[in-house]
Amino acid sequence: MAEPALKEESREIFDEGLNRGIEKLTSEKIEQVINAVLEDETGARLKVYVDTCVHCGLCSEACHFYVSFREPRFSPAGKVKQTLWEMLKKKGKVSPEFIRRASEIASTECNLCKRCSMYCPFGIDVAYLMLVVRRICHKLGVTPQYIQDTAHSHSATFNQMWVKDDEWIDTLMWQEEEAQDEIPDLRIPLDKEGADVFYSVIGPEPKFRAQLIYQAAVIMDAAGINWTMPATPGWDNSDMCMYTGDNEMMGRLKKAHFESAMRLKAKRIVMGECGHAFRSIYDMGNRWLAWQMPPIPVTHAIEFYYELFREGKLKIARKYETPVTLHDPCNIVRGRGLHEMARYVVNEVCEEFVEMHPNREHNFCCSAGGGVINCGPPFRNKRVEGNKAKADQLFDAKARGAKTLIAPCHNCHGGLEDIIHHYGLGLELKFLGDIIYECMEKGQGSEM
Amino acid sequence: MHDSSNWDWDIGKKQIADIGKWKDMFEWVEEPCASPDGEKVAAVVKTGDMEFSVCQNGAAWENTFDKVWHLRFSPDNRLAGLVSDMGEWTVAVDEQAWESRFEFVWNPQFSRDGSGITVAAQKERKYFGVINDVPWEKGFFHITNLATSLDGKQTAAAIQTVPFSEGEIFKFQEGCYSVAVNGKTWDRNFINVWDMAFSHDHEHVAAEVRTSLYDYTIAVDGVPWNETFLSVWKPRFSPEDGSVTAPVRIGGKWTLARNGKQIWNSSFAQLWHHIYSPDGKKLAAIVAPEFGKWTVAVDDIPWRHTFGDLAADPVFSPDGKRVACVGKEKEKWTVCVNGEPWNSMSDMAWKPVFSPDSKHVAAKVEKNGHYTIIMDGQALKNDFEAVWDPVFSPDGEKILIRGIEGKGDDAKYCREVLSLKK
Amino acid sequence: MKKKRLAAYIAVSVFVSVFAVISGFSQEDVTTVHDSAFRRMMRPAVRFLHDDHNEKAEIEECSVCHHSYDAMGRKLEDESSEDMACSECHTLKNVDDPVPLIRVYHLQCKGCHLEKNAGPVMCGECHAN
Amino acid sequence: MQTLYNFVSGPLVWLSFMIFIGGSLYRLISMAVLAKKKDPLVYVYMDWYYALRSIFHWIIPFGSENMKKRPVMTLVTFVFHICLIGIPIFLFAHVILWEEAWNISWWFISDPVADIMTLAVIASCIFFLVRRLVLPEVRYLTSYSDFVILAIVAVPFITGFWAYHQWFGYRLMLILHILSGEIMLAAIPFTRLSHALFFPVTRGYMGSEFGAVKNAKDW
Repeated sequence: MAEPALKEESREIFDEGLNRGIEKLTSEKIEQVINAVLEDETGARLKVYVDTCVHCGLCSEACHFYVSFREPRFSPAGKVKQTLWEMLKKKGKVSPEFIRRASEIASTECNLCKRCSMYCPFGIDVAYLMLVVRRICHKLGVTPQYIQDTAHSHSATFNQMWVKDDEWIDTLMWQEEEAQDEIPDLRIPLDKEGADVFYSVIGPEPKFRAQLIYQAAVIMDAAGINWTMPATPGWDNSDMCMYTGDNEMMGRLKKAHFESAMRLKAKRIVMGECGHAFRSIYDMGNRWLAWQMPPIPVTHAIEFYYELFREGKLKIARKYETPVTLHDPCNIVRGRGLHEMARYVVNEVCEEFVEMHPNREHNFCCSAGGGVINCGPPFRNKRVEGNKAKADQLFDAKARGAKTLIAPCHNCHGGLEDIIHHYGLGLELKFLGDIIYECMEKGQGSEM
Repeated sequence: MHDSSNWDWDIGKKQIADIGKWKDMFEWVEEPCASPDGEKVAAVVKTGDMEFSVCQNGAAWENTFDKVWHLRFSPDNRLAGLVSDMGEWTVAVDEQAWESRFEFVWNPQFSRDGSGITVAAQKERKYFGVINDVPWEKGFFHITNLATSLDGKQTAAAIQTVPFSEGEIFKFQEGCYSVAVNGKTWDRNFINVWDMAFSHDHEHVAAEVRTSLYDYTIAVDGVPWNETFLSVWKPRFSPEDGSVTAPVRIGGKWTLARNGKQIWNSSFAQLWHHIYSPDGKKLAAIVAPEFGKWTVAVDDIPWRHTFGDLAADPVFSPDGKRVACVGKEKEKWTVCVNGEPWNSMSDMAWKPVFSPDSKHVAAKVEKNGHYTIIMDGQALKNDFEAVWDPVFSPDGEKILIRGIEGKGDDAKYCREVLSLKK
Repeated sequence: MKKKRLAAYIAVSVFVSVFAVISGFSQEDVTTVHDSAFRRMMRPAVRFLHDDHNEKAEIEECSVCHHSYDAMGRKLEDESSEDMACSECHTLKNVDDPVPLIRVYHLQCKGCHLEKNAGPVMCGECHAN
Repeated sequence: MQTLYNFVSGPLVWLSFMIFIGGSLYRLISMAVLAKKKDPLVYVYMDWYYALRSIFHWIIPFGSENMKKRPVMTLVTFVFHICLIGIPIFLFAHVILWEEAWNISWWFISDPVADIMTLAVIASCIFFLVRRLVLPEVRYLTSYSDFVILAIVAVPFITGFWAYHQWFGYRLMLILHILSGEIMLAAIPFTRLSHALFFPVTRGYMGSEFGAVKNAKDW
């Protein structure tokens, strides 16, 4: 009924990508781009989703932004109303300021976590609709600065963090050397052809969390896995271009990643504890390239750990004593159903496991995923305050004894770190690999 | 290709190295590699604390290094590895380290005949291409996608020409990348530059470029095609007339273009890795005629047989009459020649190799953890613990198998020449 | 509107009287159509003034309504059946399903009204509360 | 009045059914064709087993988490939809009309029950109206068309109830009842009431993506 409310608060956020991005826009350009994207790149799905929505608002409670702010504009359908409905109704005749706001909504107020698809009686895929909005904004050149910069890094270096080719290899060699202090004959085999496992990580691992590569190497070594890591671009499985709407770059990144594995004749790709990268490889990038399923099977770390424990390849020396709770990341739980495997691993490694509620497919998003944390500091407060729901959920788990929070996803990690800090929750945050590394029997299965 | 006529083509098996014993000689032995002629087998070995070397046919190089990696034989049977010597990186070829030293070297490539070895190198935060120990005169902020001409005398790479800080998105979008050929930069900057190809006369370079965030095209020697596309894949020069072809995306579908103009009538859900027949008259490419169905198209006509998982590694026969590729269906790999898949399914299949007379196709495959060579759909030999790509004799009448037989301490590396005459 | 309504009322009265005849009840008085075959009444019984209806509808032959058929299904033009209940011929196979018999009545009344474009046709016009 | 009645209960019935059936087929087929052209992936990833699995969980009351969280809404929604579909088909008077027109008949609901069900539909409509006006997150999404659609659904039941009880203006109400019913029928393919047509498709597709590709539940 009413025009989408432009709240003062949201106007205040200055973002170079958004604010400068709309400077060059004209109404003709906006109209042309919106209609071109809607006409050329969308079809029955978008039409049916828009026609079928009965405006019932039942999706609202699914969204942590809505649950936290209790403002209708943060409900999933509310976000569609402020963006796509308006674009469709006005046949693309919207203002540059509207586009700025639409980009902000789609990129920073929706984590594309798909929880709402499970709350909509019709299974309307709001994440898909928000990606269409992001696509339009990308085509108009109005994308938040930080994530756009990341997309540029992807295009220039094929990784998320402007890591140069030599820096990547150097990091692997450095981690190998570090790990050899602990396990003298440990190797990180580079570019080894015909390995069973091609291990890929996301850009931030070599840049900020190199110990995760170290830990993965120790796990591979102990489990006696014939594995390799590539010494060429294509090592980074992450993909912010998927989230900026730069689908062409998304495809290019995934091609490089899969073809690195294919070049090395690896039988499967095992990837670190990252959610969005899994979505990109398993669900989005491969499809843009016309691979129905990943051409080389993709195994997420959780599934891999599960397999190693099930087959007895990894053994625990001493269980982790601190009570833990587990955050189910959207992209590998709603996106792959790994929640039971995660619980199996947690129970293998930890003494005491406290469920948080809701959990599994119904877990609340971390508010960092979907590229939101990658939109950077300007939107940090909104992201953290927009996830009071998560803080409540964590607080409840803490009240029931949990002291360590396991988040087997990089973005979740970043988001939850902020939430723990902001709300003073005092939980210790860990990857599953951190705990496995800490508790496992090391250096058992290495073979040359 | 390197001339292989002077190799040992006598029928029979030769044991080259008792590779299983190497483990007793060194602290560790990395995965071995075999020379194209099969006469040599080598591996990176650890000789002491933080001390590495290379063992070839059972004898270690005299020199040791802080680190050795990426050990490969060149097409002319020289052994090259990337080595760190007293904290400086360079390339060692048959025990001889290059004179030029860098902070890091990577991505080594060989010319077709093996005489040229190129690497990417970094020194004092400047990046170079290096050809046979000679670095480019000028270094750049960043290089990627190093490409080497067939003669190995030229290198090209995507380079960053304009410095910018992280977060400067609008500066990036003005175009800060270009191509350097032997260190000389193209006149024009682009948003991005990716895969490059050299012409067959080594004189020209074509590259995938992005001229805005949304417009992709091919640039040849710095000049982009007039037409732009939704996306493009790696270009190639025609061996026949030097024109440039590339897969291009138009209206959400892929097709093939030459010098900017669409040349194939069909469009595909995907089209990439296009290849020319040796005479340049025919073109083949990996295509997906529809979503999730993969095959090869030769001159615009896709094979009828498709694979659900993937098709890859296309290769023309020397006479240009046949094309082979590997395909994967329901997690099983096979080789497909002219649209006819082999019955034999395996856990992995390597790029097929045609005999010089185009009569035979052979490929390395892996089944249940063992390796073998399959020729024309039939397994040639018993299983190996490791095997390398088969090599045909120049007359096409013999095939050289290089492999490791026996496990652990009993592992032996052998070369065997088999006759293909019935 | 008023005229129409009046006409309708008249029509109802006429209609009701027809039913009185069919059901073999007293032919003079205001009465209702009642067939004992309807074990359970789904709707109020229809008021029907036999003579008024016939006068209004200009029906003189009994057999117009009280028709009679032979075993072969041929209509017997000279015979009438005013001494029989409809349900004696139009028997219900399933006594719990009165619908077929209802259809018989409806066809007889409503069918004729529709055909002649006279008389009530809406449910509540006959089955008035 | 009778001429009007004859018109709404004769040609208009044909027309409304033709629009309903023809329109529904048109909408479904044109969407299927468009999907084949623009979203071919829908066909690739559609999986009957998982589609039905999802639909099943969403058509049984309290079969999904969200339904459990909102018991009143769930109850009202199910009662509403069951009555909304059940009454037009199984109402005694309607069964009689089918019998008269086509000589086909089926089981019917007794009138007192139907009366209560009709009231339930009307009450549900009021509930939906109040919800639209009172709940901020629903009001925010509401446009005028939502009220119109609600009216299109409510009016046949209000007029039907009125006519059944033969209150004042019976004939007019009956005609309005028939007319509004026809409007609703004809409106199904071309308004958001088409959610009735597309429910199996959207739900089935989401169920397939979740079940067959992503190995997860979507309820």
